[in-house]
Amino acid sequence: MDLSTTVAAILTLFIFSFLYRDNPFYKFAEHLLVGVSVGYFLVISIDNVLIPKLSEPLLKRQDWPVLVPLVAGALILTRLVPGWSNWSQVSLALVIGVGAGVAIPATLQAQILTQMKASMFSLEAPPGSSAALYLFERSVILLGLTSVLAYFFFSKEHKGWLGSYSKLGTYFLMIFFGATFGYTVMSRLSLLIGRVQFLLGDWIGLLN
Amino acid sequence: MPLRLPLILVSCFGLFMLLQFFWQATFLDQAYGEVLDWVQIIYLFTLWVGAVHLIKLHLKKSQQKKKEAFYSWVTLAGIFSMLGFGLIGGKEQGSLFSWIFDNVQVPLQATMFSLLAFFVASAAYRGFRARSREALVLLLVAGLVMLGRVPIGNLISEWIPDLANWILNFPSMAARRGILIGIGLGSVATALRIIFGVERTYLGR
Amino acid sequence: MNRQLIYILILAAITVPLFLPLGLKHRVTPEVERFYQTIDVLPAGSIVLVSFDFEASTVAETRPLAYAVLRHLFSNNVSVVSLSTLAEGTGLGYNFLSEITEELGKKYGEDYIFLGFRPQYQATILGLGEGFSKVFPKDYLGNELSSLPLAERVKNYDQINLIISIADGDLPQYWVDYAQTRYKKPVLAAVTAVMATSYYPYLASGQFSGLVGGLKGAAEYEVLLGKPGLGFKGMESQSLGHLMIIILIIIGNLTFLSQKKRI
Amino acid sequence: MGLSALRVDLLLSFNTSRLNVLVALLICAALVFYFIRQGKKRKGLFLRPISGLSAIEEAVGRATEMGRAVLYTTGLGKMERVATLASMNILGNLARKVASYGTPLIIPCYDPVVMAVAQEVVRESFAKEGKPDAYREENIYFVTQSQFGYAAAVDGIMTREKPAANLFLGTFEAESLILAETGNSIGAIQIAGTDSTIQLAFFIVACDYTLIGEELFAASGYLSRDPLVTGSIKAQDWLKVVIVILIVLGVVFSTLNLDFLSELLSVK
Repeated sequence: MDLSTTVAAILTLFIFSFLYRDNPFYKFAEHLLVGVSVGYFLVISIDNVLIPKLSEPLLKRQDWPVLVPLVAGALILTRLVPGWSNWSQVSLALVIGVGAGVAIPATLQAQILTQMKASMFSLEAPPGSSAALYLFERSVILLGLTSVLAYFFFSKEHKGWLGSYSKLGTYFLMIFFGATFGYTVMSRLSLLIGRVQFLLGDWIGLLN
Repeated sequence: MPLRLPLILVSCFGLFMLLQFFWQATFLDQAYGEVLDWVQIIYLFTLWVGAVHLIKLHLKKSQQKKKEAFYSWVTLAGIFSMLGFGLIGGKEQGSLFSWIFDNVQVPLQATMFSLLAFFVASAAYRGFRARSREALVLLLVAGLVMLGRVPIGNLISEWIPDLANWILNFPSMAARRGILIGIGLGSVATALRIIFGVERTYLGR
Repeated sequence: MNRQLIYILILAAITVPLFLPLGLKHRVTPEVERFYQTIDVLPAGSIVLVSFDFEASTVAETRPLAYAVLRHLFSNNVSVVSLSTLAEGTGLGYNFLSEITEELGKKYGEDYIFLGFRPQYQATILGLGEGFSKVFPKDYLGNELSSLPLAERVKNYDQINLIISIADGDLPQYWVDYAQTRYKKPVLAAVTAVMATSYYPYLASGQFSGLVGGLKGAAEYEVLLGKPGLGFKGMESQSLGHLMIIILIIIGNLTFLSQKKRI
Repeated sequence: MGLSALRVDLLLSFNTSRLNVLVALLICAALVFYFIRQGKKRKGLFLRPISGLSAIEEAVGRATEMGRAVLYTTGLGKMERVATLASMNILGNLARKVASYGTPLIIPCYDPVVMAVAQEVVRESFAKEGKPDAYREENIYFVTQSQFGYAAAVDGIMTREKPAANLFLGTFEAESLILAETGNSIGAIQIAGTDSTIQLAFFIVACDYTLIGEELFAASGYLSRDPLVTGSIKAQDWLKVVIVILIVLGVVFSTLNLDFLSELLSVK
């Protein structure tokens, strides 16, 4: 029950007060959070990124190429000046261009080609595993993958065989969203368990 | 400032980074490393612009006479006290900066998201309906996975955790692989449109 | 039932079991087993890159995951080079590292170093491939990298045996997309439960060598480490919480069906 | 080997192990730019009607019959997010129906920039329907930038105005639960569309109809006829067909344990 945990506990209760209804305590806690997080980000980004990457190379070691990103960064700040903001598009273009350039091969290889390769398995069961189960599992993967791709197919009406095949895709999607629903509930409850453990354990000390 | 300049820059840098994946050459590596460094620093400035926008917003609101002004003072106090303590007092263990982070920021952030457990519970009763066959399948799988993933499921019967595990590793994985490939194709198409100057929405019409 | 009554129900379902631990036993799933084995087979003295890719909002899940992974690495005498791609993850990662290394008596600079925060994950992940000291001239506390013996042994990914992403979002996928495709390093993912289902295709294709999901995954990992911890303690509340949600959905749907018949 | 002859000894060295990615890239680029050009020439390509859009039309019709409002929100997304842009296209089309039927349209906004764009889109649609004076700017307003504050505020609007139809199209996070739950309690028809996997799992069971991920973008392309969007979707459809064929061939060859095809795709 020391000062630090008491401060944290009171702020925790301020946020929980939103469950009754939106009230001044909740608004205070939320605005404090917004402020502290922005202040925290500024300190980390100045102390851990700006100084070692910009000010020290420039001031201490006079390594002039650092001027290029500094100027490009300054152009971004023109967004804060109403009339000048389209100068920032020069620097934004550099970030967006590089982002797109590196994303293409990475996405193609890791998200498309490798996933395709992983689906090109042999239907012959490896020795020692039950052939029927192995074959059933492989066909579930192939059916699930291809029917979901059929669901997201927009060039042809979903009628006839394509209609029923994309309907199968809908059910595979529902299985995935069902699993995600279950895991998301698990995640949300863990967050609340963490707070209750803090309040009852660390603050009041009821839990051993 | 002509629209042409950003478009030329996007194409040049985009193509350079794209081709660098396929052609490895010594002088390319040097330039490649530099460009990555620039992007990191420029991106940092975009995050600062967001922070300064927020500060300007709350400065403006704090001058208004409404009772909302008090809350803007709270936000501004949070920003400048953290900034002051952090840059002056340092950020090691035991500093005032790390005390506020551990005892104000983390508990508030964690509690804010723990509210979701309450919202899920109330939505479970008042919102989630098996209004169609698809929604019924979703809820059944969700229930099975929720039971299968906790020890109680194991007590009820042996096959619940096994079935939950099987669903995660086969049908759910297959559907997610289909979604991944779909999203992958979409992002490659968008990136191609950006590099070849066909896509301009990010510059604003 | 109005909202506030339901809130009290779920709060009770989570709080009661905290006072009567039922000591339910856990079965370890294969994906956690593979995560554990990938670390266990590492020879002592190998170097692992650990990235804290989460925000403070999910600390209730990421703390147990980080504790379990770091305890396992350090008790196997594996050296850890760590960083964070998100601002809040930096402070939390620094705290977790300090607590675990103090508990196991590990020395900063030799057994582990913490490089700190870098924004823009593409530039960070690809930049590390060109050179760690280029992306991080200094570490989180401002020490020159050249003054740290462990940092001297790491130039780029070639000296790294394994990449572990502890995350509450998409970062594990980006470590595969950008680090694995170019530099062929194995990647392990310890993620919040919300993200777990989205990563099974990466596990099935072998891009992830292991996957630990949520508080449940942390509890299983603690069973393998033979040392019950934060994950283990929450499991009874998790069980009763899940039952309560399922009951609420069933009752909700029964009233929904009965109303439909009456109209 | 032919490729080594190609290598320029001076500086550049093509990394032959990445040839497979280059070939995949060329195929993608060829299809994307071919269909975009087709789209520009023939003013829009055929895209199947998206069933979500007919659900939206039906919802607006029902709101008109009951003489109650339609509530529309694009969620928390900034203006440059793809999901927000797609939502604006759908809003433009919806606003024309609302203008012709004379149904009130309420749009509480989370982001001031998004609010300005929404006002512009709706004003334009009302003008196109020949009803510029029926446009009510006061119904499209900025609420707050606090996630749960926004959800609480929109709940208040729902319980006060009792809209007959709620449309959640754009970027949503955890607050989507509160919105969908309150919408249910006032008996409104609810249609959602987002690209966030987690919220989709909740929307599907909390709303009457849900546009899943790519469907939201296809719906916006279907309505706007924009050659960039429709061209890309057609190209992606063709690529999906190629991928399915390659996978089936790969399985056949692997079963006959000839794995030259799957080797082609490997990361070396």
